[in-house]
Amino acid sequence: MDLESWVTTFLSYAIPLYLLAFAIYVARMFREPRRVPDLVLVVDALSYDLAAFLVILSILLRTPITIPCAIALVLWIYALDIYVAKYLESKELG
Amino acid sequence: MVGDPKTLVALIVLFSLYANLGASMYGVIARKNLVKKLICLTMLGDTVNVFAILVGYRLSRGGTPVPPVFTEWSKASEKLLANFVSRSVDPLPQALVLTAIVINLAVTIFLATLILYTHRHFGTVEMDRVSEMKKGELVDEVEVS
Amino acid sequence: MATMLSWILVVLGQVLVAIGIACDLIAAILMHRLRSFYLRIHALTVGSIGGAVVPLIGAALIAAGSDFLGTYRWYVAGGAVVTAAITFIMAGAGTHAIARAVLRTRAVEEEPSSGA
Amino acid sequence: MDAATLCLAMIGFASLLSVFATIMAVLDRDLLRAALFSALQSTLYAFLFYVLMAPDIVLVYVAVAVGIYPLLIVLLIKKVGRFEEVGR
Repeated sequence: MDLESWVTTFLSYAIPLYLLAFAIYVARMFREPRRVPDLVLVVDALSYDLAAFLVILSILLRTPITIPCAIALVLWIYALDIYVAKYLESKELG
Repeated sequence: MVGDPKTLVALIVLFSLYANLGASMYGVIARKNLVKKLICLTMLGDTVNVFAILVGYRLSRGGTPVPPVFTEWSKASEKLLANFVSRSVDPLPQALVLTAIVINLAVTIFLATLILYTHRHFGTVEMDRVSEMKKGELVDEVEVS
Repeated sequence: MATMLSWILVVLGQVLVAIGIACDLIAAILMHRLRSFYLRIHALTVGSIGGAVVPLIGAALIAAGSDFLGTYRWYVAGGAVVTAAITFIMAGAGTHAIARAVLRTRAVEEEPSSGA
Repeated sequence: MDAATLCLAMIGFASLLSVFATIMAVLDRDLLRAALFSALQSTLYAFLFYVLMAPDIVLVYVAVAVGIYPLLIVLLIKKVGRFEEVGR
Protein backbone atom coordinates (compact mmCIF):
# COMPACT_ATOMS: atom_id res chain seq x y z
CA MET A 1 0.00 0.00 0.00
CA ASP A 2 1.48 3.34 -0.96
CA LEU A 3 1.53 6.40 1.24
CA GLU A 4 -1.34 8.31 -0.36
CA SER A 5 -3.95 5.57 -0.13
CA TRP A 6 -2.78 4.76 3.41
CA VAL A 7 -3.32 8.33 4.59
CA THR A 8 -6.62 8.61 2.73
CA THR A 9 -7.95 5.38 4.21
CA PHE A 10 -6.99 6.33 7.74
CA LEU A 11 -8.51 9.81 7.52
CA SER A 12 -11.68 8.44 5.90
CA TYR A 13 -12.20 6.22 8.91
CA ALA A 14 -11.44 9.14 11.24
CA ILE A 15 -14.22 11.32 9.79
CA PRO A 16 -17.31 9.35 11.04
CA LEU A 17 -15.90 9.22 14.57
CA TYR A 18 -15.54 12.99 14.59
CA LEU A 19 -19.08 13.38 13.28
CA LEU A 20 -20.31 11.06 16.05
CA ALA A 21 -18.56 13.22 18.64
CA PHE A 22 -20.20 16.36 17.18
CA ALA A 23 -23.60 14.68 17.33
CA ILE A 24 -23.08 13.81 21.01
CA TYR A 25 -22.02 17.40 21.75
CA VAL A 26 -25.09 18.83 20.05
CA ALA A 27 -27.31 16.34 21.88
CA ARG A 28 -25.84 17.66 25.14
CA MET A 29 -27.16 21.13 24.33
CA PHE A 30 -30.76 19.88 24.46
CA ARG A 31 -30.54 18.13 27.83
CA GLU A 32 -31.18 19.59 31.25
CA PRO A 33 -29.48 21.35 33.00
CA ARG A 34 -29.42 23.92 30.23
CA ARG A 35 -28.16 27.05 31.94
CA VAL A 36 -26.00 29.53 30.10
CA PRO A 37 -22.54 28.44 31.43
CA ASP A 38 -23.20 24.82 30.45
CA LEU A 39 -24.14 25.87 26.93
CA VAL A 40 -21.01 27.99 26.64
CA LEU A 41 -18.87 25.00 27.61
CA VAL A 42 -20.50 22.83 24.96
CA VAL A 43 -20.22 25.46 22.21
CA ASP A 44 -16.53 25.91 23.10
CA ALA A 45 -15.72 22.22 22.95
CA LEU A 46 -17.65 21.80 19.70
CA SER A 47 -15.86 24.69 18.03
CA TYR A 48 -12.34 23.73 19.06
CA ASP A 49 -12.92 20.20 17.82
CA LEU A 50 -14.41 21.60 14.64
CA ALA A 51 -11.20 23.60 14.05
CA ALA A 52 -9.12 20.42 14.31
CA PHE A 53 -11.60 18.66 12.06
CA LEU A 54 -11.33 21.34 9.38
CA VAL A 55 -7.54 20.92 9.22
CA ILE A 56 -7.88 17.14 8.90
CA LEU A 57 -10.53 17.62 6.21
CA SER A 58 -8.27 19.90 4.20
CA ILE A 59 -5.65 17.14 4.09
CA LEU A 60 -8.24 14.55 3.09
CA LEU A 61 -9.83 16.66 0.34
CA ARG A 62 -6.44 17.95 -0.99
CA THR A 63 -7.43 21.60 -0.64
CA PRO A 64 -4.54 23.19 1.27
CA ILE A 65 -5.71 26.77 0.80
CA THR A 66 -8.61 26.38 3.24
CA ILE A 67 -6.42 26.34 6.35
CA PRO A 68 -7.05 29.96 7.59
CA CYS A 69 -10.70 29.06 8.30
CA ALA A 70 -9.60 27.04 11.33
CA ILE A 71 -7.54 29.92 12.73
CA ALA A 72 -10.41 32.39 12.32
CA LEU A 73 -12.85 30.00 13.99
CA VAL A 74 -10.63 29.54 17.06
CA LEU A 75 -10.06 33.29 17.45
CA TRP A 76 -13.74 34.25 17.26
CA ILE A 77 -14.88 31.52 19.59
CA TYR A 78 -12.53 32.94 22.19
CA ALA A 79 -14.20 36.32 21.65
CA LEU A 80 -17.62 34.71 22.27
CA ASP A 81 -16.32 33.34 25.57
CA ILE A 82 -15.21 36.77 26.69
CA TYR A 83 -18.55 38.40 25.80
CA VAL A 84 -20.58 35.92 27.79
CA ALA A 85 -18.18 35.98 30.74
CA LYS A 86 -18.29 39.76 30.92
CA TYR A 87 -22.07 39.74 30.65
CA LEU A 88 -22.32 37.28 33.53
CA GLU A 89 -20.00 39.41 35.61
CA SER A 90 -22.19 42.38 34.59
CA LYS A 91 -19.26 44.61 33.85
CA GLU A 92 -18.93 46.90 30.90
CA LEU A 93 -17.80 45.18 27.75
CA GLY A 94 -14.63 46.43 26.25
CA MET B 1 -34.88 6.96 -7.13
CA VAL B 2 -34.76 8.04 -3.50
CA GLY B 3 -32.48 5.08 -2.83
CA ASP B 4 -29.74 6.86 -4.75
CA PRO B 5 -27.49 8.43 -2.08
CA LYS B 6 -27.03 11.69 -3.96
CA THR B 7 -30.76 12.23 -4.31
CA LEU B 8 -31.33 11.27 -0.69
CA VAL B 9 -28.71 13.72 0.59
CA ALA B 10 -30.07 16.46 -1.66
CA LEU B 11 -33.55 15.88 -0.27
CA ILE B 12 -32.25 15.92 3.32
CA VAL B 13 -30.37 19.18 2.76
CA LEU B 14 -33.27 20.89 1.04
CA PHE B 15 -35.83 19.86 3.64
CA SER B 16 -33.49 20.90 6.48
CA LEU B 17 -32.98 24.30 4.93
CA TYR B 18 -36.70 24.72 4.31
CA ALA B 19 -37.32 23.78 7.95
CA ASN B 20 -34.80 26.41 9.04
CA LEU B 21 -36.44 28.97 6.80
CA GLY B 22 -39.90 28.18 8.15
CA ALA B 23 -38.81 28.21 11.79
CA SER B 24 -37.04 31.54 11.50
CA MET B 25 -39.92 33.09 9.55
CA TYR B 26 -42.26 31.94 12.32
CA GLY B 27 -39.94 33.65 14.78
CA VAL B 28 -39.90 36.89 12.82
CA ILE B 29 -43.67 37.00 12.41
CA ALA B 30 -45.17 35.43 15.54
CA ARG B 31 -42.80 36.27 18.37
CA LYS B 32 -43.59 39.44 20.28
CA ASN B 33 -40.12 40.37 21.52
CA LEU B 34 -38.15 42.64 19.23
CA VAL B 35 -34.76 41.16 20.16
CA LYS B 36 -36.09 37.68 19.37
CA LYS B 37 -37.27 39.04 16.03
CA LEU B 38 -33.75 40.36 15.40
CA ILE B 39 -32.12 36.99 16.19
CA CYS B 40 -34.57 35.19 13.92
CA LEU B 41 -33.93 37.73 11.16
CA THR B 42 -30.18 37.03 11.22
CA MET B 43 -30.85 33.29 11.02
CA LEU B 44 -33.24 33.84 8.11
CA GLY B 45 -30.60 35.78 6.18
CA ASP B 46 -27.98 33.12 6.81
CA THR B 47 -30.27 30.37 5.54
CA VAL B 48 -30.95 32.28 2.34
CA ASN B 49 -27.18 32.69 1.90
CA VAL B 50 -26.73 28.93 2.24
CA PHE B 51 -29.31 28.46 -0.51
CA ALA B 52 -27.35 30.79 -2.76
CA ILE B 53 -24.10 28.91 -2.10
CA LEU B 54 -25.81 25.57 -2.69
CA VAL B 55 -26.68 26.65 -6.23
CA GLY B 56 -23.01 26.91 -7.15
CA TYR B 57 -22.00 23.54 -5.73
CA ARG B 58 -21.57 20.57 -8.01
CA LEU B 59 -20.29 17.04 -7.82
CA SER B 60 -17.64 16.44 -10.45
CA ARG B 61 -16.85 13.08 -11.94
CA GLY B 62 -13.12 13.15 -11.35
CA GLY B 63 -13.07 13.31 -7.56
CA THR B 64 -14.08 15.89 -4.99
CA PRO B 65 -14.87 19.52 -5.85
CA VAL B 66 -12.22 22.14 -5.17
CA PRO B 67 -12.59 25.80 -4.15
CA PRO B 68 -12.36 28.28 -7.03
CA VAL B 69 -8.72 29.22 -6.41
CA PHE B 70 -6.22 28.16 -9.05
CA THR B 71 -2.80 27.72 -7.47
CA GLU B 72 -0.60 25.74 -9.85
CA TRP B 73 -0.38 27.76 -13.06
CA SER B 74 2.55 27.35 -15.42
CA LYS B 75 3.13 27.93 -19.13
CA ALA B 76 2.51 24.38 -20.34
CA SER B 77 -0.40 23.56 -18.11
CA GLU B 78 -3.50 23.61 -20.29
CA LYS B 79 -4.29 20.16 -18.98
CA LEU B 80 -4.09 21.38 -15.38
CA LEU B 81 -6.42 24.23 -16.23
CA ALA B 82 -8.92 21.89 -17.89
CA ASN B 83 -8.83 19.62 -14.86
CA PHE B 84 -9.39 22.60 -12.56
CA VAL B 85 -12.31 23.89 -14.60
CA SER B 86 -13.94 20.47 -14.56
CA ARG B 87 -13.68 20.26 -10.77
CA SER B 88 -14.05 23.71 -9.24
CA VAL B 89 -17.30 25.10 -7.87
CA ASP B 90 -18.92 28.27 -9.22
CA PRO B 91 -17.31 31.45 -7.81
CA LEU B 92 -20.11 33.86 -8.74
CA PRO B 93 -22.60 32.94 -5.94
CA GLN B 94 -19.74 33.16 -3.47
CA ALA B 95 -18.98 36.71 -4.53
CA LEU B 96 -22.67 37.63 -4.23
CA VAL B 97 -23.00 36.03 -0.79
CA LEU B 98 -19.87 37.81 0.42
CA THR B 99 -21.62 41.12 -0.30
CA ALA B 100 -24.90 39.93 1.18
CA ILE B 101 -23.31 38.95 4.50
CA VAL B 102 -21.77 42.39 4.97
CA ILE B 103 -25.00 44.18 4.05
CA ASN B 104 -26.88 41.94 6.50
CA LEU B 105 -24.43 43.02 9.17
CA ALA B 106 -25.08 46.70 8.46
CA VAL B 107 -28.87 46.24 8.48
CA THR B 108 -28.70 44.27 11.73
CA ILE B 109 -26.69 46.95 13.48
CA PHE B 110 -29.17 49.60 12.28
CA LEU B 111 -32.12 47.55 13.58
CA ALA B 112 -30.35 47.05 16.90
CA THR B 113 -30.02 50.81 17.23
CA LEU B 114 -33.71 51.23 16.48
CA ILE B 115 -34.61 48.64 19.13
CA LEU B 116 -32.41 50.43 21.64
CA TYR B 117 -34.20 53.74 20.99
CA THR B 118 -37.57 51.98 21.19
CA HIS B 119 -36.58 50.77 24.63
CA ARG B 120 -35.52 54.24 25.68
CA HIS B 121 -38.75 55.78 24.46
CA PHE B 122 -41.33 53.23 25.63
CA GLY B 123 -39.48 51.37 28.38
CA THR B 124 -40.24 47.99 26.84
CA VAL B 125 -39.47 45.97 23.73
CA GLU B 126 -42.61 43.81 23.69
CA MET B 127 -44.57 44.57 20.54
CA ASP B 128 -48.04 44.48 22.19
CA ARG B 129 -47.17 47.01 24.85
CA VAL B 130 -45.51 49.29 22.36
CA SER B 131 -48.63 49.33 20.19
CA GLU B 132 -50.88 49.96 23.23
CA MET B 133 -48.71 52.90 24.27
CA LYS B 134 -48.69 54.26 20.74
CA LYS B 135 -52.49 54.10 20.70
CA GLY B 136 -52.56 56.08 23.95
CA GLU B 137 -50.18 58.65 22.55
CA LEU B 138 -52.35 59.08 19.47
CA VAL B 139 -55.41 59.67 21.66
CA ASP B 140 -53.48 62.25 23.67
CA GLU B 141 -52.42 64.08 20.54
CA VAL B 142 -55.97 64.16 19.22
CA GLU B 143 -57.33 65.50 22.53
CA VAL B 144 -54.67 68.20 22.73
CA SER B 145 -55.32 69.40 19.22
CA MET C 1 15.45 7.67 2.51
CA ALA C 2 12.93 10.43 2.13
CA THR C 3 10.13 7.93 1.82
CA MET C 4 11.24 6.27 5.06
CA LEU C 5 11.13 9.67 6.80
CA SER C 6 7.71 10.32 5.28
CA TRP C 7 6.38 7.04 6.62
CA ILE C 8 7.74 7.78 10.09
CA LEU C 9 6.14 11.24 10.11
CA VAL C 10 2.82 9.96 8.82
CA VAL C 11 2.59 7.11 11.33
CA LEU C 12 3.52 9.41 14.22
CA GLY C 13 0.85 11.86 13.07
CA GLN C 14 -1.72 9.11 12.78
CA VAL C 15 -1.02 7.96 16.33
CA LEU C 16 -1.59 11.55 17.54
CA VAL C 17 -4.81 11.88 15.50
CA ALA C 18 -6.07 8.58 16.93
CA ILE C 19 -5.38 9.83 20.46
CA GLY C 20 -7.25 13.02 19.58
CA ILE C 21 -10.31 11.12 18.34
CA ALA C 22 -10.35 9.01 21.51
CA CYS C 23 -10.12 12.15 23.70
CA ASP C 24 -12.87 13.76 21.63
CA LEU C 25 -15.33 10.92 22.12
CA ILE C 26 -14.45 10.68 25.81
CA ALA C 27 -15.05 14.41 26.27
CA ALA C 28 -18.38 14.23 24.44
CA ILE C 29 -19.56 11.42 26.70
CA LEU C 30 -18.22 13.12 29.83
CA MET C 31 -20.28 16.21 28.98
CA HIS C 32 -23.33 14.01 29.49
CA ARG C 33 -22.10 12.01 32.45
CA LEU C 34 -20.50 14.54 34.80
CA ARG C 35 -22.97 16.06 37.19
CA SER C 36 -22.00 19.67 37.85
CA PHE C 37 -20.60 22.66 36.02
CA TYR C 38 -17.23 22.67 37.72
CA LEU C 39 -16.72 19.01 36.84
CA ARG C 40 -17.70 19.62 33.23
CA ILE C 41 -14.81 22.08 32.91
CA HIS C 42 -12.53 19.04 33.08
CA ALA C 43 -14.43 17.54 30.17
CA LEU C 44 -13.87 20.76 28.22
CA THR C 45 -10.13 20.50 28.93
CA VAL C 46 -10.08 16.94 27.63
CA GLY C 47 -11.99 18.07 24.55
CA SER C 48 -9.92 21.14 23.76
CA ILE C 49 -6.36 20.13 24.65
CA GLY C 50 -6.59 16.40 24.04
CA GLY C 51 -9.18 16.63 21.31
CA ALA C 52 -7.95 19.68 19.38
CA VAL C 53 -4.29 20.48 20.09
CA VAL C 54 -3.00 16.90 19.85
CA PRO C 55 -4.71 16.03 16.53
CA LEU C 56 -3.69 19.42 15.13
CA ILE C 57 -0.03 18.58 15.76
CA GLY C 58 -0.72 15.14 14.32
CA ALA C 59 -2.25 16.72 11.22
CA ALA C 60 0.83 18.93 10.88
CA LEU C 61 3.06 15.83 10.95
CA ILE C 62 0.87 14.03 8.41
CA ALA C 63 0.91 17.05 6.10
CA ALA C 64 4.68 17.39 6.40
CA GLY C 65 5.13 13.75 5.47
CA SER C 66 2.63 13.63 2.59
CA ASP C 67 4.47 14.22 -0.67
CA PHE C 68 1.29 14.03 -2.75
CA LEU C 69 0.01 17.37 -1.45
CA GLY C 70 2.71 19.24 -3.36
CA THR C 71 4.53 22.32 -2.15
CA TYR C 72 1.48 23.55 -0.31
CA ARG C 73 1.89 20.86 2.35
CA TRP C 74 4.18 23.20 4.26
CA TYR C 75 1.36 25.73 4.26
CA VAL C 76 -0.93 23.12 5.79
CA ALA C 77 1.68 22.12 8.37
CA GLY C 78 2.40 25.70 9.41
CA GLY C 79 -1.28 26.56 9.61
CA ALA C 80 -1.96 23.52 11.75
CA VAL C 81 0.86 24.39 14.16
CA VAL C 82 -0.33 27.99 14.44
CA THR C 83 -3.89 26.81 15.11
CA ALA C 84 -2.60 24.43 17.75
CA ALA C 85 -0.64 27.21 19.48
CA ILE C 86 -3.62 29.58 19.44
CA THR C 87 -5.94 26.86 20.75
CA PHE C 88 -3.47 25.99 23.49
CA ILE C 89 -3.53 29.57 24.78
CA MET C 90 -7.10 30.65 24.02
CA ALA C 91 -8.96 27.57 25.27
CA GLY C 92 -7.42 27.92 28.71
CA ALA C 93 -7.98 31.68 28.83
CA GLY C 94 -11.60 31.51 27.71
CA THR C 95 -12.51 28.70 30.07
CA HIS C 96 -10.85 30.56 32.90
CA ALA C 97 -12.86 33.68 32.16
CA ILE C 98 -16.14 31.74 32.17
CA ALA C 99 -15.30 29.86 35.36
CA ARG C 100 -14.27 33.08 37.12
CA ALA C 101 -17.48 34.84 36.15
CA VAL C 102 -19.60 31.91 37.28
CA LEU C 103 -17.77 31.58 40.57
CA ARG C 104 -18.11 35.29 41.36
CA THR C 105 -21.77 35.57 40.52
CA ARG C 106 -22.77 32.16 41.95
CA ALA C 107 -24.69 31.42 38.76
CA VAL C 108 -24.65 27.67 39.39
CA GLU C 109 -24.64 25.67 42.59
CA GLU C 110 -21.24 24.68 43.92
CA GLU C 111 -20.93 20.93 43.77
CA PRO C 112 -18.67 19.39 45.02
CA SER C 113 -18.45 22.25 47.48
CA SER C 114 -15.16 23.90 48.29
CA GLY C 115 -15.90 23.73 52.03
CA ALA C 116 -15.57 27.47 52.45
CA MET D 1 -15.70 5.12 1.35
CA ASP D 2 -14.54 7.60 -1.23
CA ALA D 3 -14.18 11.28 -0.51
CA ALA D 4 -17.16 12.46 -2.57
CA THR D 5 -19.56 10.29 -0.55
CA LEU D 6 -18.03 11.63 2.65
CA CYS D 7 -18.59 15.20 1.42
CA LEU D 8 -22.24 14.43 0.78
CA ALA D 9 -22.60 12.80 4.20
CA MET D 10 -21.08 15.84 5.93
CA ILE D 11 -23.37 18.26 4.07
CA GLY D 12 -26.44 16.29 5.17
CA PHE D 13 -25.13 15.98 8.74
CA ALA D 14 -24.44 19.68 9.21
CA SER D 15 -27.77 20.77 7.76
CA LEU D 16 -29.70 18.26 9.88
CA LEU D 17 -28.04 19.39 13.10
CA SER D 18 -28.67 23.04 12.29
CA VAL D 19 -32.44 22.40 12.25
CA PHE D 20 -32.46 21.53 15.96
CA ALA D 21 -30.37 24.59 16.81
CA THR D 22 -32.71 26.88 14.87
CA ILE D 23 -35.84 25.48 16.49
CA MET D 24 -34.34 25.81 19.96
CA ALA D 25 -33.26 29.37 19.22
CA VAL D 26 -36.77 30.31 18.11
CA LEU D 27 -38.60 28.64 20.99
CA ASP D 28 -36.36 29.61 23.90
CA ARG D 29 -37.59 32.41 26.15
CA ASP D 30 -34.15 33.28 27.52
CA LEU D 31 -32.63 35.64 24.98
CA LEU D 32 -29.01 34.98 25.99
CA ARG D 33 -29.58 31.28 25.48
CA ALA D 34 -31.21 32.03 22.13
CA ALA D 35 -28.09 33.98 21.14
CA LEU D 36 -25.93 30.99 22.09
CA PHE D 37 -28.11 28.61 20.05
CA SER D 38 -27.81 31.06 17.17
CA ALA D 39 -24.02 30.92 17.57
CA LEU D 40 -24.22 27.12 17.45
CA GLN D 41 -26.23 27.34 14.25
CA SER D 42 -23.69 29.76 12.82
CA THR D 43 -20.86 27.36 13.63
CA LEU D 44 -22.68 24.54 11.86
CA TYR D 45 -23.35 26.81 8.88
CA ALA D 46 -19.65 27.71 8.76
CA PHE D 47 -18.89 24.00 8.57
CA LEU D 48 -21.51 23.70 5.82
CA PHE D 49 -19.88 26.53 3.85
CA TYR D 50 -16.51 24.82 4.26
CA VAL D 51 -17.80 21.52 2.90
CA LEU D 52 -19.54 23.38 0.07
CA MET D 53 -16.02 24.61 -0.83
CA ALA D 54 -16.38 28.32 -0.10
CA PRO D 55 -13.41 29.17 2.16
CA ASP D 56 -13.68 32.92 1.50
CA ILE D 57 -17.26 32.87 2.75
CA VAL D 58 -16.15 31.00 5.86
CA LEU D 59 -13.54 33.64 6.65
CA VAL D 60 -16.15 36.42 6.55
CA TYR D 61 -19.07 34.48 7.96
CA VAL D 62 -17.25 33.24 11.07
CA ALA D 63 -16.17 36.75 11.96
CA VAL D 64 -19.64 38.19 11.41
CA ALA D 65 -21.95 35.47 12.69
CA VAL D 66 -19.92 33.99 15.52
CA GLY D 67 -18.08 37.16 16.49
CA ILE D 68 -20.16 40.26 15.92
CA TYR D 69 -23.80 39.09 16.10
CA PRO D 70 -23.45 37.64 19.63
CA LEU D 71 -21.61 40.79 20.72
CA LEU D 72 -24.49 42.88 19.36
CA ILE D 73 -27.15 40.71 20.98
CA VAL D 74 -25.32 40.66 24.32
CA LEU D 75 -24.94 44.44 24.31
CA LEU D 76 -28.61 44.81 23.42
CA ILE D 77 -30.00 42.47 26.06
CA LYS D 78 -27.80 44.16 28.62
CA LYS D 79 -29.86 47.29 27.98
CA VAL D 80 -33.32 45.92 27.32
CA GLY D 81 -33.52 42.92 29.67
CA ARG D 82 -32.77 39.27 29.31
CA PHE D 83 -36.10 37.44 29.47
CA GLU D 84 -39.03 37.47 27.11
CA GLU D 85 -42.42 38.05 28.71
CA VAL D 86 -44.57 34.98 29.18
CA GLY D 87 -48.19 34.68 28.20
CA ARG D 88 -48.85 37.84 26.27
